[in-house]
Order: sequence, then C-alpha cells, then structure tokens
Amino acid sequence: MSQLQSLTIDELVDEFDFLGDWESKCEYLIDLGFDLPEMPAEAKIEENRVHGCQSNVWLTADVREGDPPVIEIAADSDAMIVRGLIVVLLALYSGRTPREILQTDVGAVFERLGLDRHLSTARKNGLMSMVQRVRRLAEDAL
Amino acid sequence: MSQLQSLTIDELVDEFDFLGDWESKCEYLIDLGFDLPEMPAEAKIEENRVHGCQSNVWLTADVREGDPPVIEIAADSDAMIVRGLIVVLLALYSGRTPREILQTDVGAVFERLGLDRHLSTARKNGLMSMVQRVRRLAEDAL
Amino acid sequence: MQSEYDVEAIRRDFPIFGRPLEHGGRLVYLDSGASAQKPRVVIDAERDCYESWYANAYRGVYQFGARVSEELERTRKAVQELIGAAEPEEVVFTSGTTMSINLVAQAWGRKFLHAGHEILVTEMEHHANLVPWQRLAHETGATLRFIPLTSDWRLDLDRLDDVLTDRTRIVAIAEMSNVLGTIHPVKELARRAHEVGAVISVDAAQTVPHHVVDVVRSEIDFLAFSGHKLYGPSGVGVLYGRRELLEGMDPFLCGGHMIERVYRDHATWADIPAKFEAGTLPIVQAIALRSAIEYVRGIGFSRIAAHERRLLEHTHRRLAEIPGLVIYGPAVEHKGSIVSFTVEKVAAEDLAVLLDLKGVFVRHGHHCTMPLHDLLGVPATVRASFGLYNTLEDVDALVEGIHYARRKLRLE
Amino acid sequence: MQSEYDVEAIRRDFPIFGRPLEHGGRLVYLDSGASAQKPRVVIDAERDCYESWYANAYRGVYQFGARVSEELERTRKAVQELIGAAEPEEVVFTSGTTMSINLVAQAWGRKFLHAGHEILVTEMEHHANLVPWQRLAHETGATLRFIPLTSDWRLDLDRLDDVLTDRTRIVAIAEMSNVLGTIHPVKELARRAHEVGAVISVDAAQTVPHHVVDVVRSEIDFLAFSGHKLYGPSGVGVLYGRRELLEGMDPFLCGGHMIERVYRDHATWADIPAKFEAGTLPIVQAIALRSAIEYVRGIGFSRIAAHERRLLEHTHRRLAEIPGLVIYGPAVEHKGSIVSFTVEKVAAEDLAVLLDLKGVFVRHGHHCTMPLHDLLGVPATVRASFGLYNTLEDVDALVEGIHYARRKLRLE
Ligand SMILES: Cc1ncc(COP(=O)(O)O)c(C=O)c1O
Ligand SMILES: Cc1ncc(COP(=O)(O)O)c(C=O)c1O
Repeated sequence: MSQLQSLTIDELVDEFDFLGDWESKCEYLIDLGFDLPEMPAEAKIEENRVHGCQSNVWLTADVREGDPPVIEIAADSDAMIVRGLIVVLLALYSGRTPREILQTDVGAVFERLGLDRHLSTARKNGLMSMVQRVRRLAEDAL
Repeated sequence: MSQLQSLTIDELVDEFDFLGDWESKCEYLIDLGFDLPEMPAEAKIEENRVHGCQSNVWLTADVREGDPPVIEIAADSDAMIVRGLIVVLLALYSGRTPREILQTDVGAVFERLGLDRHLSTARKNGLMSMVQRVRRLAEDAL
Repeated sequence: MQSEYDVEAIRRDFPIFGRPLEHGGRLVYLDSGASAQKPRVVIDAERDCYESWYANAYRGVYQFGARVSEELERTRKAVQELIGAAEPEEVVFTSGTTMSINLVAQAWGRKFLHAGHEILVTEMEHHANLVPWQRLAHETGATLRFIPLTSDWRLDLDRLDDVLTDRTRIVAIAEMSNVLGTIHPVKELARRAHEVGAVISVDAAQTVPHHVVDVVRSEIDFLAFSGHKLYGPSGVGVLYGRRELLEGMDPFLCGGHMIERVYRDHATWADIPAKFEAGTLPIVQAIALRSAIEYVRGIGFSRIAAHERRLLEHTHRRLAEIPGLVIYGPAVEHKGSIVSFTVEKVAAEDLAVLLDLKGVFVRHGHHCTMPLHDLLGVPATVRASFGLYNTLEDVDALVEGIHYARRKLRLE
Repeated sequence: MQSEYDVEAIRRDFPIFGRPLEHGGRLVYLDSGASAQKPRVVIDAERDCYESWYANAYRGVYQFGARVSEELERTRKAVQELIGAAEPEEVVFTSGTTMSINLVAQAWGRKFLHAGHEILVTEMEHHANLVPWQRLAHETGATLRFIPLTSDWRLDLDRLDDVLTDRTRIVAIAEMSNVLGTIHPVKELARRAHEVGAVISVDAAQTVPHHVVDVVRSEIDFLAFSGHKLYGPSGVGVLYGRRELLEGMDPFLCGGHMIERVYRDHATWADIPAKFEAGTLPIVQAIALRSAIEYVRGIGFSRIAAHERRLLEHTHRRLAEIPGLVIYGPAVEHKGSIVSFTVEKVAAEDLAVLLDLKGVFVRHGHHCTMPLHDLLGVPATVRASFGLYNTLEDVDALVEGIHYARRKLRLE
C-alpha cells in the first residue's frame, strides 16, 4: 500500500506513455490491481456500494483531521481491471484536501493517460459514479 | 351503355395488348370511364358504398329472373380511373349467372390485361372489395 | 455571408435523383412531407456500421460494442444540439413520431390525467397527434378540447382563453400542419399553457426538417419527430422531454436496458433516457440519423428555409393559373412548404395517378387528417410537399402535369 | 442431398469478416445472441431501396410508393412462410421483440386479464418477456407464476399442473433461453395451455435464427422475434398472432394507418395487421428483413442447426479443459448454441475485457436475466453465442483467450 500511495499521477502518465497500446495498458492496470490491498469484508456492505458499475465496487472515504484535513480513500472491486482503475483514482484523490479533490479534472487526467478512448461508456459511467461519490464526500468535508 | 355492355373481356385483352405501356392503358381506362353511365344520385347511398377503396365507390346488383337467373351490376365512382376499372368488372360479371361469377378468376384476368403490375396494393384491395361484394351477391342468388 | 443555394449540387448528394425513372424522365419527388429522400452520407453511415463495427449497443465491452454505444451517444448529443435541449439525457430514441406521442400519452398521461382534466388539441392534427389523446381521454375520463380556428386556417388566439383553462393539463399540437402547412406560434402557446399550469407537447414531425427548433427558448415540454422526414433512415424517431417530466413518468415499453434491478415479481427503473429505451434500439438507424442532422445543419436552416420559401411562392403563383384549383391553408407567410389542393371536377386519385405517369410524385387522400378533411368538406386533397432538393422546375412539372390530367379528363 | 457446409464461403457473404480489426487479427464474433452480423444481401437491400425507389409505404399511388408497399407485403409473406403462419395478415411489423411482447401484454392483456387470473412464465426469461408481464399483473391484479425448473435448468413438466390451472390465462415463455440455451418444448406447452383454456405467447428471439418455427403445427398463439438477431437490420421486429386473437384485441399504438375512420373525438380501427401498425413502419428495415430470411432459408435450417451443434459440442468439450470453469445450463442435447459460464477467481468483466484484447467478442453481465442470475447465485456470467458464420477456430480462439486471461490474472 505504501508503495502504491507513493505513485503519483505524473508517474502513471509516464508509465502509460511508455506502454503505448491499449493491450499493454490494460495488462498494466491489472498489475496495478494486484497491488491494491483488499478491503476488509466488513467494509463491503451495501452502504459502501457504488452503483452504476458493471462489477461490484465498494468505496469508503474518511477525513483525516489536520490543517487542512485530508481525505483518505479505500476502494475495492471483484474485477481486477477495476481495481487498477481504483489505483489511478487513489493516486488522484487519496490524501488530498477536499478543495484539491474538487479542483481535479478527472476527465483531463484520463485523457492524458490515454484511457478515455478505451473505456466504454458503461465503464466511464462506473468510474464517474466513483468520482461523484468522492466529490460528494469532499463537499461534505469542506 | 349498350355499346359498353357488349365489350367482352377478350376484346379488352386485345385492346390492352395493343396499347402496350401503362400510360396508354391508363388513358384508355379513363376513356372507358367516360363511357360508363352515371349512377342515379339516389343509388349513391351508404348502403351501396364499397369500403376499402381510396375513392368513393358505389355498387348495386340485381338478380334478373330467368332460367337461370343472371345478375345485373351497376357501379360508379368519383374517380374516372376507377370508373374504367368498373367497366372491366362489368364486362366480367354483369349479365352472368351466379355460378359463372363464382367461377371467374378475376386475378387471372387482371394479369392477362397486364394491369396487376400497375395497380397498387391499395387499389387492388379496393378492387377486391368490389369483387367480394359481387361474389357475395352471387352466392346469395345461388 | 451565404453562398448561392446550389440546388443541383445538393441533388447530386442524393443518389436517387441520379437514377432515371423506369420509363425514362426526371424524378419529381413532391412527397417529402410523407418521407424524405436520403443523402449519400446517411446511406453510407448505415452501411459503414454494418460492414465495419456492428454490434448491439450498451451491452458489450468489446471494441464494436463500445463503438456502437459511443456513436449512439454522439447522435444523442447531435439531437440535443439540433433542438436546443439542455441535456442529452432529455433525448429519447423511439421508432418514430407516432411512438413518441403514444409514449407521452401513455407514460405521462395515464399517470397524471383524471376525469375533469382537459387535453387541448386542434382539428388539423395528424391522426398520430389526435388518436392517442382520444384514447387517453377515454381511458382517464379527461376531455378533449379543440383550439378555435380562424377562417384562414390559423389558430384563433383571441379565443384561446375559451378553451385553455385551469382544467387544461396538456396542450398537444403539431407546430406545422402536414396538410395546410400552417405554422403555429408554439412559443406563445407554451407560455399561455404554462400560465394555466399545463404542459405543452409539440409534434415537430413537419417542423424539424425545415426550421430551427429550440425547446429551451420556446419552453417546450415534450417534442416528437421522425428521422425519416429529416432525410434520415426509416425506423427511428425522437422524443424530447424536460428532465423533470421524464423523471416523473412511468416507463412505456418494459424490457431490457430500461431497468435498474429486476426481481422475480417487480422491477425498478433505470435513469432517463434508458428508462424509455427498452430493448434493442434501432441502433444503426439512430447512428445514421446523426449524419442526416449534420448534413442538414451543414447546409443551414436559414438557407433551406429561404429556398423552400421560394418554392412555395412559386407554387402558389403557378397553381393560381389552373381553373378550379383551390389551395387549402393560410397565406404563404403563415405556412411551411406544403401545398394541398383540389381541382374542380378532378378526383384526387385520378390526379395523383395521372401525375405519376409524368413522373410527378404527389400524395392524395386524407393525409391522416380525417377530421380536418371533414372541416374542409372534401374527402381527399392532393398534396405537394417540398424538401431541400426540390427545384422550381419541379413545381413547373407539377403544373404541366395538372394540365395534362385536366386534358385527359376532358376539362381542357 | 446436402452439400458440405462451407463456412468460409458463408463468412465471405458477411463484409464485416473481411475487415481486419483495428489492431490486426481476426474477428472472433461470439455475440450473435445479442445481435447478429449482416450478410451483404441485407446491406445491399437497404441501400438499393434508399437509392432507387424509396418512399413512404401505404400512402402514395406513385411508382415508388406502390413498390415500397408491395415489397413490404412480400416480406410479410416471407415471414408468414418462415414461421408457418396461416395468413400474411397474422404478421405484424414492430420495432422488435420487446415491442411485440409489450404489445401483447398491453393490447391483449389489459383487455382480457383480471384479478384472479394468472400469467405463467419462467425464472429464466429475458427481461423483455418478464417485466411487461410483471407490469400487466400490477395493472390488472393478475398473479405472476413460475414454471418449476429441474436441477439441470429445464422445465419440470411433472410439476406443471401445480402452476398451470384453470386460472392461467397466458403462458409466456422464450422457446430458447438467451443465457442457458435451454430449448423448451413449446408444442407440448401449447397443448397443455390450451387444455386449461390459456393462450401461449412465445418469445422466439433466440429461436428463429436457429431452428424451424411452425406456429400452426405447434399451435402457438403469439410469437415475437427481432430482425437484428436473424441477420436482418436493426429496428424491425415481428409479432405473429392468430387472426382471432389479433381481431379481438385493442390497438397498442394509435396514429396513422391503424384507423378506419377518425372523428373529432373517437376513431374506429382498421383490419389486422394495419390495426397494430400505427405510423410509419421501419419500412426499409422490414423490406431488407426479407433478404435476411431468404438468405437463411437459402442455407437451410437443418444445415445451420447441424453446424451450430458441432460448434456447441466443440465448445463444451474444449471449455472442460479450463480449471474452475462452470457452464450454466443443460446438456448439449437440450440446448441451442449459447454457452454461458464463469471461471473461478475471474471476474466476468475482466474476462470480457481480456478476451476483447485478443479479438474475441463475448458479452458479460446479467444478459437481461437478473432473476435467473439470482438463482444461479452469480452476479454475472460470460456468454459466447454462435451464428451460422462461426467456426471451430472461433471456439479455439475463445479457449486460448481464456487461458491468456487466466495467465494475466496469475491463475496459470
Ligand atoms: C430471449 C430474448 N427475448 C427478448 C429479447 C429482446 O429482443 P430485442 O432487444 O430485439 O427487443 C432478447 C434479446 O436480447 C432475447 O434474447
Ligand atoms: C404532423 C405529423 N405528425 C405525425 C406524423 C407521424 O410520423 P411517423 O409516421 O413517422 O410516426 C406525421 C407524418 O406522417 C406528421 O406529418
């Protein structure tokens, strides 16, 4: 997890650039997915379910007090490729302040990663459901 | 009318063969239509209306007693081309015995006349409504 | 800066105008009000999909499936822009105007209408915008009322208050009559409807091919049109509905895709627009509809309208030559490019058949407006309706054709 | 005397198999159960109509209008022959299976069902053949009941009498499950249904592309299918109904063409099939559907069925190699050419995505059968479904792809 946490979006962009085609990117997402720690079973409850995804996805977010407070995110899925996408989202959002989260243009990031063209509308909707949930939590924490 | 009554189907077939294309046939049908006597206004009542035609069509049939009895048909329409088709029907049906009427294959005649290819489905349905009515009257008169 | 309207160049975009008729001669197609011809880009868009990346929509993650879903969503956006909707989710794909209107009548009407409520229509509606409301009235106990007309076949807005009251729940009207060509002031009707708390449902089947439509600016609540009259494929149509209204409605068709969760004995519904898009859509047709929209917008509605206005004026002028010819509908400045008429002593059917012999394709009959024809006092009219590809020569051919018919019918 | 089944020659009839995939490689299309690819004759039929004689149907006397109407009627006859109907008038064109079933549920069901009546379905129905009946039950007070299943996913006919009683008004069932592939004995079900005075409505979406259907011989009352699964265009479907039933029903959509006479406040209905064909049909799609029917019948159902049986057997055999792979459904002899499965420790979505990378197009998810997946106890399955153009190599590519996915998911 600590290794993952240290992955920045810039590093991910570099890596994806290097990989080139969708097949390699997809395989890399799966590798990333393997590195994501599993959520404890007791967190995989209906309340934490993100709807609108094709697979099961759970997501929790906690506010770590501080000045300013930052948001810690955990998420999981039964699909490995979704876990890989969760790693990307964590790199974007986790440990950030609510304001930083609300200022992040996730669409632009996925474009830089070259993922937007390869994610189906349904997948994008699923991703956006996760993003919406994170943003709502950030708004509440403002 | 007497001139019309004497038109036989064979004569019509010859004439249509001679005319050749649809335009000439169509113009000839209209000419035939002009020769059809008008029905008296009092016969143009709802009861005599033939449904399923694109224009107004009225049709009456009377049984002329005799041995065997024959059926006399009168019909009219506000469309001249339909009047022309009525002339063809009269040549087929009027003054015939019920049995003759029921034995007539009107589809084959329209094929011989080369009209079947040029009559739209709607028009054919209209014609068939007239034919149905004549056949029903013939059945009743059997 | 607008370039010349080069109608001959436009005609070359439509393969059908490049084919000779069976017996020779030039195709004079004057039935675009019933259905429009298709430009090459539309035909090619369908073929390209079938030949290169066809799959069902919203179902597969694989490349073709994803592509089809994305193309559908691009069309949804294109429709949104075409009609000025606020969001793409307010655009529902249907099989045509008829289905769109039935959807509103059943999914909105059966939920919100009761005895004592009133539905306001006109006597010049196409059956598609009349019979569904008749049935809804019978089903709910609501009453159908009619906006009074002026003697020149426009709405008599001075008497609108007689029929538009706080009992009115919906005003359902075609923006342009498919027989008289009358164009109604839907923006004003929308305002007046909203003042009494009613919604307005606009049948734009005849409008969308000719004019800019803007549902937000005109405050239209529901709007229906068909792809096939907009130079697009047959088999696809659109229902626009304001988000709030669509969200409040029941579904119409039930089946796949329109659900959120299905249990053994009940189901919950998906968000709009999926809630109204049960089953496999007319996928390829919806995708090719975008090509039609882009084609029409590429030419530009103001240029199309100006061209069609010229055609209309020329038609009115030239038809005036013909003895016994009566045009039904208001003056040119109040109508779109449709001209319905009768010729004294000439049955509509004879005229249509004889015009066909000369390659002039018009429609005759009641044009799915029997109550209007009862008002007009004629069983049938002949209708010439224009599209962006028609020419002044087409009009002249119509006039020549009518003279020919009159000669054959021994009137000249 | 049957010639060899030359699948490579057949593939050449489908332009899409002649195109390389974006990243190279061969298209392995295993989603024909969702929608089938189109042979050239179908694509050309649509184009020919648009380019040479397009017009609206049932409206114009002019050459194109007459031609279009005639072509539509020829398709109606082709459908009649395809399904063994007694008369062409019993064939109604719709926008697809979903609409056909909704039509029966609403236009027949709302008229004839009441509280106390029962609707009999199965738990393996596609949402299109479940949700409309759920809604009808809610609307009428009728009860939805389910035919018991055996442990190998067939109907438990020994227990049919428990649920098929004199309260049953309609048995609504898909002849072939779109997930399990199970083929049900509809002829026997029809007989049993008729014995208790019920009608039977068959969802033949998955049957018609693969087997001979004969509504008269099987005594089927209603039958629905979609053109797009039968190698025809998207946007068109069929409802067959026995004349007597169709005549007794209310209309479904209201609008043009489905009327006999329209007055200001009510209307009378046209004869069947027009009564159910309101508005402009998916004209060109219906016409091209005939080309699809002729194409499939030209190859011959017995040869298609034999070929698909070989594919199915090969698939079952080869999938058995894969550790942790579970196929849902009965043994090969009781099913059609659909194989749904899960692989232990492999999410359906991952498998579908990874197969896509190898050009193998399958579907994953609940396939519009959520109650069935609740029974199966899995949220999603992966489905491979075959068409007449699939090859044994397609099956091998699927197996290779699954191995690849398992490797990437560190299971091999
Ligand atoms: C068994 C079954 N019924 C109904 C349908 C719905 O067909 P359509 O989406 O063409 O309306 C399908 C196809 O998805 C199916 O497989
Ligand atoms: C004003 C109007 N409304 C509705 C319709 C019905 O459209 P469609 O047949 O495409 O459903 C038409 C076309 O005939 C029309 O002109």
